[in-house]
Amino acid sequence: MKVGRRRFLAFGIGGAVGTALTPLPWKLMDDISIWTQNWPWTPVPPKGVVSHVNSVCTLCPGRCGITVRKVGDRVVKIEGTKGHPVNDGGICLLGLSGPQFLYGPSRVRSPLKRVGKRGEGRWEAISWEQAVSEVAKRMGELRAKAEPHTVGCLLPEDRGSVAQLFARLLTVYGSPNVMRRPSIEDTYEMALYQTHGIIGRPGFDLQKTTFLLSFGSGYLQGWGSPVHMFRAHSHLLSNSCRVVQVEPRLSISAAKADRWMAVKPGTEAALALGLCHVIVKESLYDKAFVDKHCQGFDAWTDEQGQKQPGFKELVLGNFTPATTAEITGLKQADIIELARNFAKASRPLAICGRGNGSVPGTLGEFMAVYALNALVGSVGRSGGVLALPEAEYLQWPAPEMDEVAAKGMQQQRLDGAGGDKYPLARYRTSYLAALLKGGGYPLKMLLVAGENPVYDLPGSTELKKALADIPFLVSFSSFMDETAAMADLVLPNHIYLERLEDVPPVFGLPKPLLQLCRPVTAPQFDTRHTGDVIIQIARALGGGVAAAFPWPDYESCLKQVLGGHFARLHKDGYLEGRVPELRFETASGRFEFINTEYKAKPAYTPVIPQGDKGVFPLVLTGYDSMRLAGGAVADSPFMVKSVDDTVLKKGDVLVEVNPHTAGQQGLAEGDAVVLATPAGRARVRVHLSHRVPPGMVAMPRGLGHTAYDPFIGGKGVNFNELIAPVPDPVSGLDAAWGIRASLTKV
Amino acid sequence: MFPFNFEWVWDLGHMVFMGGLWYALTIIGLGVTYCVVKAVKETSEGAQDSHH
Amino acid sequence: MIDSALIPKGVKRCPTWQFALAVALASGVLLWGVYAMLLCWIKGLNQTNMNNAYGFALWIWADLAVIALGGGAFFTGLLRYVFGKDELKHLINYAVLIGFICYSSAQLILAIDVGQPLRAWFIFWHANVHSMLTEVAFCLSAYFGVLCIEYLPLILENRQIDKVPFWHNLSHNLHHIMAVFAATGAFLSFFHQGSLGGVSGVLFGRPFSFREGVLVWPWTFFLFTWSAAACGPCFTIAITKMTEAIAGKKLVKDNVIQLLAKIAGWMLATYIVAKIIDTIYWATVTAPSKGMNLMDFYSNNAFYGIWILVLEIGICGILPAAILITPAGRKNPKLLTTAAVLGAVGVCVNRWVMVLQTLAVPVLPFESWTLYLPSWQEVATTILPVAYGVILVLISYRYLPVFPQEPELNPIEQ
Amino acid sequence: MKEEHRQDGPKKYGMVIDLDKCTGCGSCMVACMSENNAPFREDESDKLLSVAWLRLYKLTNGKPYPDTDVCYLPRPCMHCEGHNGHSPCVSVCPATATDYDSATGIVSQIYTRCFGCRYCMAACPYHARVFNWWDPVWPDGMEKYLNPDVSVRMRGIVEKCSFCYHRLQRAKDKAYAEGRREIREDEYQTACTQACPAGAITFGDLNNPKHAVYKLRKSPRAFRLLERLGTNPKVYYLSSREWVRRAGDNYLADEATGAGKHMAEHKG
Repeated sequence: MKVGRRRFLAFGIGGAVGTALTPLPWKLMDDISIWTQNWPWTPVPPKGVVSHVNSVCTLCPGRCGITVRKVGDRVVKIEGTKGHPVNDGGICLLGLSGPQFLYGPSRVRSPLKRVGKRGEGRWEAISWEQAVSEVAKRMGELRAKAEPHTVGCLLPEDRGSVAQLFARLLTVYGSPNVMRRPSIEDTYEMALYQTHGIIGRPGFDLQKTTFLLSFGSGYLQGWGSPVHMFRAHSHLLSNSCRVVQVEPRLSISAAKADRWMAVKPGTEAALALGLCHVIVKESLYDKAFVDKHCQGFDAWTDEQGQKQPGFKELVLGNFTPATTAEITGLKQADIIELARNFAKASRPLAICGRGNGSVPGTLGEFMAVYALNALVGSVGRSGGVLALPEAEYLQWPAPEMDEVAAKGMQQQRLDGAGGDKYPLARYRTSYLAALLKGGGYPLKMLLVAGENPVYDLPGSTELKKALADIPFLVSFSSFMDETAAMADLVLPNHIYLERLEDVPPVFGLPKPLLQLCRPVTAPQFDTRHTGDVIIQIARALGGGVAAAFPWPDYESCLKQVLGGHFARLHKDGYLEGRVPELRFETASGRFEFINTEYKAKPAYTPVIPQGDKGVFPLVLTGYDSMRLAGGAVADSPFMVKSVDDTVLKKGDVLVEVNPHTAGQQGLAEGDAVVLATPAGRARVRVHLSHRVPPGMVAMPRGLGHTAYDPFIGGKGVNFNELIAPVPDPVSGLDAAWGIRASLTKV
Repeated sequence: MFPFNFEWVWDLGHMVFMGGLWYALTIIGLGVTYCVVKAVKETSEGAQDSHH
Repeated sequence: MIDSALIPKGVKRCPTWQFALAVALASGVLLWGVYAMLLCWIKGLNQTNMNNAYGFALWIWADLAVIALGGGAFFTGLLRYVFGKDELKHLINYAVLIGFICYSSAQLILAIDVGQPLRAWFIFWHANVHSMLTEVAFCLSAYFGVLCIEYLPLILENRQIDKVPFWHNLSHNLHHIMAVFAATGAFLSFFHQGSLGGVSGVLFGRPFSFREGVLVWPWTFFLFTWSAAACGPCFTIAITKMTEAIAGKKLVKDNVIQLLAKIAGWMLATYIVAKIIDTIYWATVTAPSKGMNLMDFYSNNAFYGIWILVLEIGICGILPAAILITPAGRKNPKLLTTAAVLGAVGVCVNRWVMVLQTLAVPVLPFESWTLYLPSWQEVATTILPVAYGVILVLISYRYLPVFPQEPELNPIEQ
Repeated sequence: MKEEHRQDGPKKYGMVIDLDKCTGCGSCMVACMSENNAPFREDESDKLLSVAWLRLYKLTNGKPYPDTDVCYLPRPCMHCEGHNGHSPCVSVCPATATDYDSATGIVSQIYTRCFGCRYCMAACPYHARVFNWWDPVWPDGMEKYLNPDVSVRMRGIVEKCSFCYHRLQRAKDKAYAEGRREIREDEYQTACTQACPAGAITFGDLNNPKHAVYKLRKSPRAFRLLERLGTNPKVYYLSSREWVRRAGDNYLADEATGAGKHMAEHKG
């Protein structure tokens, strides 16, 4: 027994020593370490031929030129195109995220038909033929019932061939209800028309400006064409130009400015008029320009023979430095100093439209800023604000409406834009939630393309409820976004990296710029160009509708309507127009401080945030950050990863609260609270910050997605759930800069 | 740790550090070898009891 | 008892069932630790609460602490074999065993701590001789070999093993030249204990732990060696006293303990003087040259308040040193044990601040303090070696003549 | 230091970041992640667990509203030169997995050599080094966009900004193929430099008087982070705001901003 055990022990030890002396353990050790260096579950990106393809990024309205780096047929990186008129090599984080969108888990991989309850997320993959015929069948039925106007269409913009194909479809079908994503462009278009009589948009000649005065515009937070604005800001800095930001919160635009004027929220227009007061009173204005090109500076007599007060009277009477200081909370001396510096600068420029421009704002404010520019002669001058007439670059054959269509088109628009109450407005999409519930007539079908209203429009909680009642909701989204998740049919579009499409001129640039988005890779999934789908739907509808769409496919349609532009666009990628000449098409043929026809004028119209002060002692306002995409395109995983831990912590969004206010409310850093507004309530956390004034709660836009994938969704709260639109009495557009709110510790 | 590793440089650091290390290892190795060899020898000579 | 053939002659041991129960209890804790260890290996270090600010945390502290505490082995060996303090032969076995447990534990913890344990041997193969950690790795491994050699004769003295002529002879031979091993061990220990101090002392990006020094060695190098030599024996005494308390009998004669306590006391006293000088120089010269005040390192949170410095230097430094160097103090059994425990705690606190507080203090002015609490997996894997140590002590005490004076102090009545 | 530049002399690649221009938009971070195959997880809000080579810090002047000011500061790896290439992290790495290249001034990291001891992370006062606490996992199909020029890092190792070293390799290969010994300034630019929409980042050879960084770093607005520690970083920052420059280093109450600036500069 003992011998056996001892022998066994000896054998064991001997064996171990013997093995250790062979190369086996050493070889094994080496092999194992090599294995750890090449773990099979750690991907090894395949090599391949490197190529670069130029195109345009259409993820946001900025439209940067992009150079896509490919390895084999894989898209590996997106870079800004050097020398491109928008971004000259720069690119933002949304643009950089393209590959994550292209291959992302939230892509809709084929046409889907809802099989579960609405929003439940149960789908059946269907063929494109079935998808098209289902839409056509529904539309056909409504048309047969002579209700074509109950079909609505919601788009990110109304320029460009796909938007105009939709508009064309609805025109020949018989619905006036084409809607566009609300933005400051709505108000800018209106203000341009009122002051210049021109249908179009302004351009800002920032490269030649010497003094930029921004009334709350987040020029470094996505306002205008974001990367273009970044370039412009750096250019201003390099040339020792001054930048002044007027804003209640210390946004990054305010922080980067030479001077931050911390006004009371919503009083920017009063400051603009107060500055006009000083400039007029001290005769610092450009007399030559005002005399030669302006109308309505002095009192005048209108066509009816009525005596009308001039702009001069308007500002001298109401906006003394003392009054302005009272309204805005600024010091009189600062107001006077700013006015003088602005007027004395060689090429000053004032811009407005808050944040990244998603809320249209008041017409009075925009006209006040226009007036300020006009006073210093910065209208239509290099370094100033330019008027870019609508570029009619697409030549469409005139559509023929049949009787049903003509009748449908005569219906009042559901949003009331252009009607008796709001004659100046073209779109009032911000009110979609209310309109769907209590508009003139029920909407029976809604086509949503390139837009995500359930997330993106104010009052999204209400809107979600209202959309649930629409009998047929069709989404053309490439991604399973919040709206697509509620749809009856999802007809996924190619994403921008997979499709050919014209890119209409970019807002804010001093020259019109037409671009062509070109496919850089083959479609990854069974998606289809929305342009093709529209044509196919029209053809399936037959009759007069089909006749308006004579093209076999979208590409031939695009080639035809672009005409001669196509070849040049195809070759160069973009076409730059000329800087427009100074020209006014108003009744007076001059720049009108006060519109002679509509009497629209520069004004400070206080926009009172919704809610009872007693119940909601604080005011909630949204802010924009480049790291979060607030629009129809969601954030990418990389963008969410880049968000500060003072903005997003685990699943909670942090709202900025002034330490003074937090002290009063007994709140400390990181406290979980319920943020309640008249529009909704949500759980958030508190971040103490001196960037906001006492009494204000600031919350980032762009979080709180409920759809998409776990990398993007389920993080924080959607600001739009807590806000509601407040109409500007003149324009009818949404002018809400905030909403009353309360914080309750949980 | 060996001169044939590619990080190896014949500099002062390596000479002092590795010199010290290999010196210590050698002493330990020789000591153990000495004890084992001696024990084997003694065992084969049957000298177990001589120690006590 | 079924294992009575294995129990050394002339000593009394508890019944087998008691022994088995104790081993089983410790094994339960051990298994918990092993489970946590496997989680760390299989799922990765996301199982811990470490992060990019705390690349070093509980484990590295535990490493530094056990190696300092295990310093009793090399220092006692040095005193016994090289400086000829012969009385210490009655304690050396236990000192070696404690050292063996500490060092094997340190290596196990390191194997869990590194992100790629399967290629951890690169530290040897691709050694960077300028890194303090390389020096630690080499000397620590080599010294662990020495500890094995020192522990081996004790195993061979087991009643049954000793019957085999070869083992008997080998044991005898090893004893015979043990001075050579002890001297080599002391040499290696000097360097790796020092290098562990160097690990934080060389971090010139971390003003809390950075120290000037001589040649390539920062002052912490010498302070760590010295403190290990001072506090290691304290730990040996403390554990011996604990063992005696649990065994319910005296195992080592007082004169042996007193000698070691006296030496440890003087080591601790001289160490603490050096440490105070180092602290004053650091607080008034080194840190201000980097733009930092002493209180920048000790404010902002209660966890790393100035109390920790008072604890380390005052309560766990000056106080035990004062007790141990005064004959009246160390002759009082309660005070002696208290001093030994305080000394051991002091070195642990020192290692804690040098690892954890180094990383907690913000260096970039716009960063803030980062605090850390270990995850249960970290705690379990840190307790694992304690359970393993308990088991090894239980087995060794039962079957090996760890305490040569035990039969004499506790004669068995026939 | 000699002013004239030898064409074949050692390069010292470095970066100048203009904080007056930097808007903290985060494009540099995402450009870096996209270029360098950074993984991402569902929750990335714990910045101390996040694998990001470039981190954006938000600095504030600490004053109450409306005197508050904020400034963002992008922090890539500083590629410290220390004293003669003795950067804080390189000398501590036990396995020679990180190295200071005296020909380029770039601190490299060999992922397959690193065994994850994290000593370098403890050594770096800038927190420029990050550990892979998790296995990198991409949602199905998303691994298609990975860049083959940069290897994907496995779990359990430390990584950091490489100054897009692979781009230097690519530029060198191209120059070699075209029979040139030197690469042009614009041929080697990091991904963050290239992407920055504000043009706030300038990259080039700090030794070469023809490169933009050479002049910029001598600006009176220039400062470096923690110069007083002797890390001798190769990333310079520009700011016209004194409080920002002061936030770049630790100062005793009575010391002027910039104390010790020259000490660190000329040591090496």
